[in-house]
Amino acid sequence: MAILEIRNLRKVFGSVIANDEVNLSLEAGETHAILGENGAGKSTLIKMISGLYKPDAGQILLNGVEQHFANPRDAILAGIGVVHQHFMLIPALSVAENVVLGSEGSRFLFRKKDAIEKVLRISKELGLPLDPAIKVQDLPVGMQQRVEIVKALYRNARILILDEPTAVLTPQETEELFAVVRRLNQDQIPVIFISHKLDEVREIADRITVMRAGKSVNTMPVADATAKELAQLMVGREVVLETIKTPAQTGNVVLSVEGLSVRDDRKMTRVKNVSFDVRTGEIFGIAGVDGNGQTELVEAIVGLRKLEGGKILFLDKDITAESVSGRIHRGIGYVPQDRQRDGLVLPFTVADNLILRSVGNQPFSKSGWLQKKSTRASAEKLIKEFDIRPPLADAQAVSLSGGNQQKVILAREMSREPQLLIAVQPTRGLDVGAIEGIHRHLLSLCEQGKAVLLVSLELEEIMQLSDRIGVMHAGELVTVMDAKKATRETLGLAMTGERVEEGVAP
Amino acid sequence: AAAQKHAAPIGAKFKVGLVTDTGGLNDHSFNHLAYVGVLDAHKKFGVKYSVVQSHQSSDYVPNLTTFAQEGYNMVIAVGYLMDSAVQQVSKEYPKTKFLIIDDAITNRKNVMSAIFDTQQCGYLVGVMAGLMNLQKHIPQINGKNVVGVIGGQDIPPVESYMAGFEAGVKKVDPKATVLQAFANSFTDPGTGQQMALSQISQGADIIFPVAGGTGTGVINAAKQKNIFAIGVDANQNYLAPSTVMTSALKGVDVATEIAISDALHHHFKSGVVHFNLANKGVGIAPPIKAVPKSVLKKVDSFIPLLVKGKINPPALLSSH
Amino acid sequence: MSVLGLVFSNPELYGSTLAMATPLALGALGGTFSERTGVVNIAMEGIMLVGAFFGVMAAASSHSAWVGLLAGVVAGGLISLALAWPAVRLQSDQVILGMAINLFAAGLTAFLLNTVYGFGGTPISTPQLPQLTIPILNNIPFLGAVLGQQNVVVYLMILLVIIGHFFLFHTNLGLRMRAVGEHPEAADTVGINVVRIRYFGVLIGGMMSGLAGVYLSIGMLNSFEVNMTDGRGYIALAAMIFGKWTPFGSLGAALLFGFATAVSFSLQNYGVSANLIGILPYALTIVALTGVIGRSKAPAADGLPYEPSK
Amino acid sequence: MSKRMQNLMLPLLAVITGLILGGIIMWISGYKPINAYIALFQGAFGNPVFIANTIAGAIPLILTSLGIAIAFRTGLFNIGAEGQYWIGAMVGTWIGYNFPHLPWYIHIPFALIGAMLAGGIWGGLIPGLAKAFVGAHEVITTMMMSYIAILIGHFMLERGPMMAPGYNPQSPLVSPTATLPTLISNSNLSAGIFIAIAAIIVVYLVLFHTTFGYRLRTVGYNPMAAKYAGMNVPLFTIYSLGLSGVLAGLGGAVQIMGVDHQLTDTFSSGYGYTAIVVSLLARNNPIAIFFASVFFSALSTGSQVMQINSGVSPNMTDVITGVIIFFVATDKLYSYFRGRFRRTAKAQSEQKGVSLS
Ligand SMILES: Nc1ncnc2c1ncn2[C@@H]1O[C@H](COP(=O)(O)OP(=O)(O)OP(=O)(O)O)[C@@H](O)[C@H]1O
Ligand SMILES: Nc1ncnc2c1ncn2[C@@H]1O[C@H](COP(=O)(O)OP(=O)(O)OP(=O)(O)O)[C@@H](O)[C@H]1O
Ligand SMILES: [Mg+2]
Ligand SMILES: [Mg+2]
Repeated sequence: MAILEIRNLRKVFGSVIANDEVNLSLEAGETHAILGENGAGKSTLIKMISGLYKPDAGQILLNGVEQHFANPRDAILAGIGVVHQHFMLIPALSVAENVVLGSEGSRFLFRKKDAIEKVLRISKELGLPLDPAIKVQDLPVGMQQRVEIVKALYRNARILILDEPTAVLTPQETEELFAVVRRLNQDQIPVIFISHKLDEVREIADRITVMRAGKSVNTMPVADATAKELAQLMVGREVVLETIKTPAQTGNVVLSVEGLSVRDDRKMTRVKNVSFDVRTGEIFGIAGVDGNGQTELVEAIVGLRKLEGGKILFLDKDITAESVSGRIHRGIGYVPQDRQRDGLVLPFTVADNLILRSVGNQPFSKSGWLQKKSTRASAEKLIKEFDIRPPLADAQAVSLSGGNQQKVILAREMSREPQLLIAVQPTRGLDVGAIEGIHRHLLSLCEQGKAVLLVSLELEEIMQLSDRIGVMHAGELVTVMDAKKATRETLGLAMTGERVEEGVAP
Repeated sequence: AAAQKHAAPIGAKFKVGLVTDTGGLNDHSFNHLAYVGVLDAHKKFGVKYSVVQSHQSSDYVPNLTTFAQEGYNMVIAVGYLMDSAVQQVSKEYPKTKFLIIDDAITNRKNVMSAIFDTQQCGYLVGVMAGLMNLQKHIPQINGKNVVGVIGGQDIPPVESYMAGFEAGVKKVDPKATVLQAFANSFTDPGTGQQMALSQISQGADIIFPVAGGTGTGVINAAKQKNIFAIGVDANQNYLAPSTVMTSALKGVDVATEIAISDALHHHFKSGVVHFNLANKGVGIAPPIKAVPKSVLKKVDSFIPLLVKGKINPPALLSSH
Repeated sequence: MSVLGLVFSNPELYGSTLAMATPLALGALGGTFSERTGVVNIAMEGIMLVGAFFGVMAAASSHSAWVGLLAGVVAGGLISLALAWPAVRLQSDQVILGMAINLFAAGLTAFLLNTVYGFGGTPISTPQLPQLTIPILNNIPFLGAVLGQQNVVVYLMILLVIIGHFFLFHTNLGLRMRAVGEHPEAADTVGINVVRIRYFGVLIGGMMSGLAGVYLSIGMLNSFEVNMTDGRGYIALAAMIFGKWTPFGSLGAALLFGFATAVSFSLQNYGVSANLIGILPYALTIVALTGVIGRSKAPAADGLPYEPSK
Repeated sequence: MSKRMQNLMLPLLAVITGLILGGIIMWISGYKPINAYIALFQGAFGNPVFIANTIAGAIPLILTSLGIAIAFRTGLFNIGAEGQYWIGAMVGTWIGYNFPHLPWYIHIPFALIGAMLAGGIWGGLIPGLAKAFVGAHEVITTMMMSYIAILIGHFMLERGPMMAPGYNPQSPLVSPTATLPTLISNSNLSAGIFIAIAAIIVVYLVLFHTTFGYRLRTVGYNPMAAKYAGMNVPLFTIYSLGLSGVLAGLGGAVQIMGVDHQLTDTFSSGYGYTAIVVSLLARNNPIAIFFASVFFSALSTGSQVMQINSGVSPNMTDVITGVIIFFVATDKLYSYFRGRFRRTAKAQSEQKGVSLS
């Protein structure tokens, strides 16, 4: 008998049918992947299973018994453990506090020591080392995910659900995660694994269920599924999986970074003596495990962070002391990592968001007055060009889906025709269709003879797009290699700090 | 006229409108007393009355105007803050009689200004305080020769009390220290209480609050620490019968009633009318038993001097 | 001795500091409890007034100050539900609600004062909460004068600050409250009832502000005056922020403010202008804030409505 | 219901609910609510002079709440508008009586600009700098600065440098050259209304039609994005609080120059606090602020006649106002109860279904 069975589950939000006739069965000890485009309804399904949403129709059965979860507590008690797509951790609390929160295990007093011990024990059992006393806000995302997994198992989860767990992980971390999943399977704990990444799913899953537009369209053993077929099932049309990249015609140096050192907010040196050039017509990729100084490096280049040492030259001009807006006007475009926090003003309209960095320029304003007509005209053009949906200049940014929000940012930055575009994790959490579009736009920039600095945790993406790849480790640029010669293995090795022979500093 | 005498209450057709300042009727002070005076007039003469408590200072003119417009015979404005409002409205409604408290308007035929020489009653309670302070046998008196006075705000009607008090104390006990403080509020008894405690800790054993609602806190502190307090405006002995040894009285109620009566009986006096010891417009309340006869006698001996103008206490504090 | 020497060596100054700080600390503590669960509370002023009034009313009619205390605290709790319910259930704007409660309470208490007691004020027979004398402490020379004899609510306040700290940072419920104030959705996913916790925080907060009002009316005094809080609720709000949303921080800020106020009382008696010396507490707060304290960060979800799972 | 319709209907519904509840309280305490409300309305709008006074009362509220709204729009809570209003009034008065030989067309702008600068410095420069550079919370700094301003005001009047000769703590009258003309005789309505309306238009244009306003709003909604877009966030914090103070200061000066003509201890009855409520009620929209201000002023002026005609204490107005604001904040109440009703109805029918089968 299936451990968990979902029958004809349905959930409607206003006019959006998020889930409809969803069926799923989860067997003991299996890893069951759910694949689907953005907005296919995967997270909604999980939220119903975990008691956050109440289904409008359909049944959830555990070991054949129908469940009516009134709240997440019921689901937890029934043995369902979830790692949500957006982590449900409290940054201001410690790891131990986060883990035991809500099930502290003591009557009235909070026993900190007990909590720390429990966390240490579970993390040891899983082979996921964690420091329980540290605050979650001080952890890199990969570590945060460990906390989430420990949190679920602390609550004696008998089913573990991972909603897009690998979107934030490095290949190594992904491997570690997979090891944990396999170990759980051996302990007869089944895992539901949600992802957009076909190759990962094929590596870890036993069976795959594909969702499209709120419905479960197919379930199959992993052996029977080809990538192309899966993609087609997900999107409902044929998808080009490989982006075709023509070799770059590189030219002059656009950006030159010399001996850069940067500290973080806590005065720790996070970037150490980094030097490299980016030339016209090329995509320079920076790979590395999250938290190795990429963020600080980029923030220094765009002017958000003071330098501890070194120089930044842009088009042969020293811009080390230049303000953010000065650099913007010189032609640096920037797609930040966290689109909602740093990239958009969510209550503004799409049109207003599209002029965020050029509001002071013609034709969007004239001697301080906003020119709404030009803004609108330009917005409509960009919406068409970048296929932003819904195609409404007046729609509030908050009402757009994640992928479309990302398109707005990209459209904004590209419309400024920057000499250099810095893109950090531009496709994080997006579906294949959206990724394809964004990749195309980045490549087109190069073809126009502009330069791109791409920072990504996705090795595939870096390898597919870049002309040269730099790898960062512990704040140092350990290697720079030609993308044609880079392999997963050499990059992965460099990411652990190995100096690779062939890497020649520019 | 004869017919009128037979009609039940003679004032039935006479309407009085009372406009308070923004302090409102709960001020434990002149607004409240003026209201009491109007009520008395209502009881005695049967006059009709209406009260409006001003919400903001820009309400003064509209409120005075409303009463004048609606044919009220007499409009009472409580407080010098309404000075310019009364000037303006009384000019437009020359037939309406106005009474303004604590202000001096001299150029209108239809305005009576009631000025209270509270420095006189302040002086008397000051004399009493100064003398009491020397009665070291009374348990409440500590022999340190310190008294205190706490004002609500540094404004004329408050200051005249305080200045009189200070002069009175010094008259009978030149070495006495008179502690002075302002609470900067008429509605904060908590601050009044703490200020009083502060003065008590500096040796004060008699405190005179001139601070409306803030003063209730002062009296409370005096009661707590078993020292004496002196009431203000009305007889406040009821607030703490063995603590409030006497009160400096300001006859706003009396003045109001007199003004109404005068207007009703067609001998309204315009211009400034001083209310003082001579016409019993100000005075002191009968002291409690703890005040020795000798002290009382001495205090009483100052009354004729004040009445006859042999002593003219200052209306301004010496510190200014 | 110089004037300042005289002022600072007088133990009454420190007693007065404590007395003036008490309503501020209680209000700030109340605000802390509310805001730690994520409900912005600027209604302390109004809640204090309600607590003060009903404290007097119950004390006067029952002839027991303790009944008054209880009634004031309960009234504070009840009026705070007018903040809790719409904030928690209807996702209403908490700042607007707070202002509404302040206005409503000011009007209601003044209206009731006149309707119930007329313009003469509350009955003078109203009992007052007792001053306590702490046996041993009272005999220590300087300290005794400061701490040995205070109103029972002052000691209650100190106790509540300590308990409040212990509760927030060392109990499961405290942990859950802080979690809800930081990230309600995360708390929800681990089975914490966000709605109940927020009700609880606001309610406890309201009761503490109610106690602050009780202290003003039947602790320091035995009467109610129109608008007798005189802005203390807003100062308490400042003290809460100043104290970085912690019980001890709130107490510290309240003490600083109380101290400056007490100093200003004493200095006046030495002939310094009342208005100018009155600036002292406010100026000192700004100086302390810009010089020493710096940034204070609210709980992350403070003021953000949360719609629980549906 | 369209969104625009809803924005209009909800406050109206809130007002009606507030009035009904206030009526019930009055009725319980033995007054006649209908008569009282008729008097309230008459007092606010019963004749041209009352209407003029109602509009006049709205002027300081309009100006001050425009300022508060700008701060709110930038994510800042200016709780100290009362003090900025005072400072503006103080400077306006001082300039107003000190330069009687200036022609009015210089004297009036001089006084207004002086007041605006003073308000701006008080509300903006000091709290703004403190916020921008040491992160001092603006709620505390603006509040403290406000108390300081009021105390300075009292100091100036009570035997201080601005006290007029004589006995009373009040400033001299501002000279006629600095007086805003009264528009309707016997009323408080001065040409200040044009200043208020101009301010609404200017604030509206600045906020929504200039790059400056665009940046202010950006900083307010998302300071991170503003920073990443190259905007100087601390500078805009100062601008925002500064403008807030400028408008409150202007409000104070206009009140003095149009209505009071001299500074007294009680010239403001907490406009700075009422204005917070006004801007919240108007959801920080400059145009809605006009109506909200008139509404508040109408309650205040109307309550005076309500007192005279039906004896209802003006405190009742505060009660009613509080209730109205409460219902404005709880705009979801109506849909909540509708939803509840539906849910229970549904639950009942479902139960029926079960029992039948
Ligand atoms: N709380 C909500 N209110 C309204 N609509 C919602 C809500 N949550 C989800 N939806 C809608 O339901 C649909 C399914 O969303 P869901 O989050 O389940 O997608 P998903 O498959 O997890 O997508 P992704 O890959 O981006 O995480 C979306 O179209 C979304 O618009
Ligand atoms: N909490 C919510 N409340 C209301 N609407 C929501 C909510 N969450 C999502 N939506 C709506 O759902 C739609 C889709 O959101 P979602 O982010 O799941 O899209 P998506 O299909 O994943 O898009 P993309 O592929 O571009 O990421 C958006 O239009 C958004 O307005
Ligand atoms: Mg999505
Ligand atoms: Mg999802």
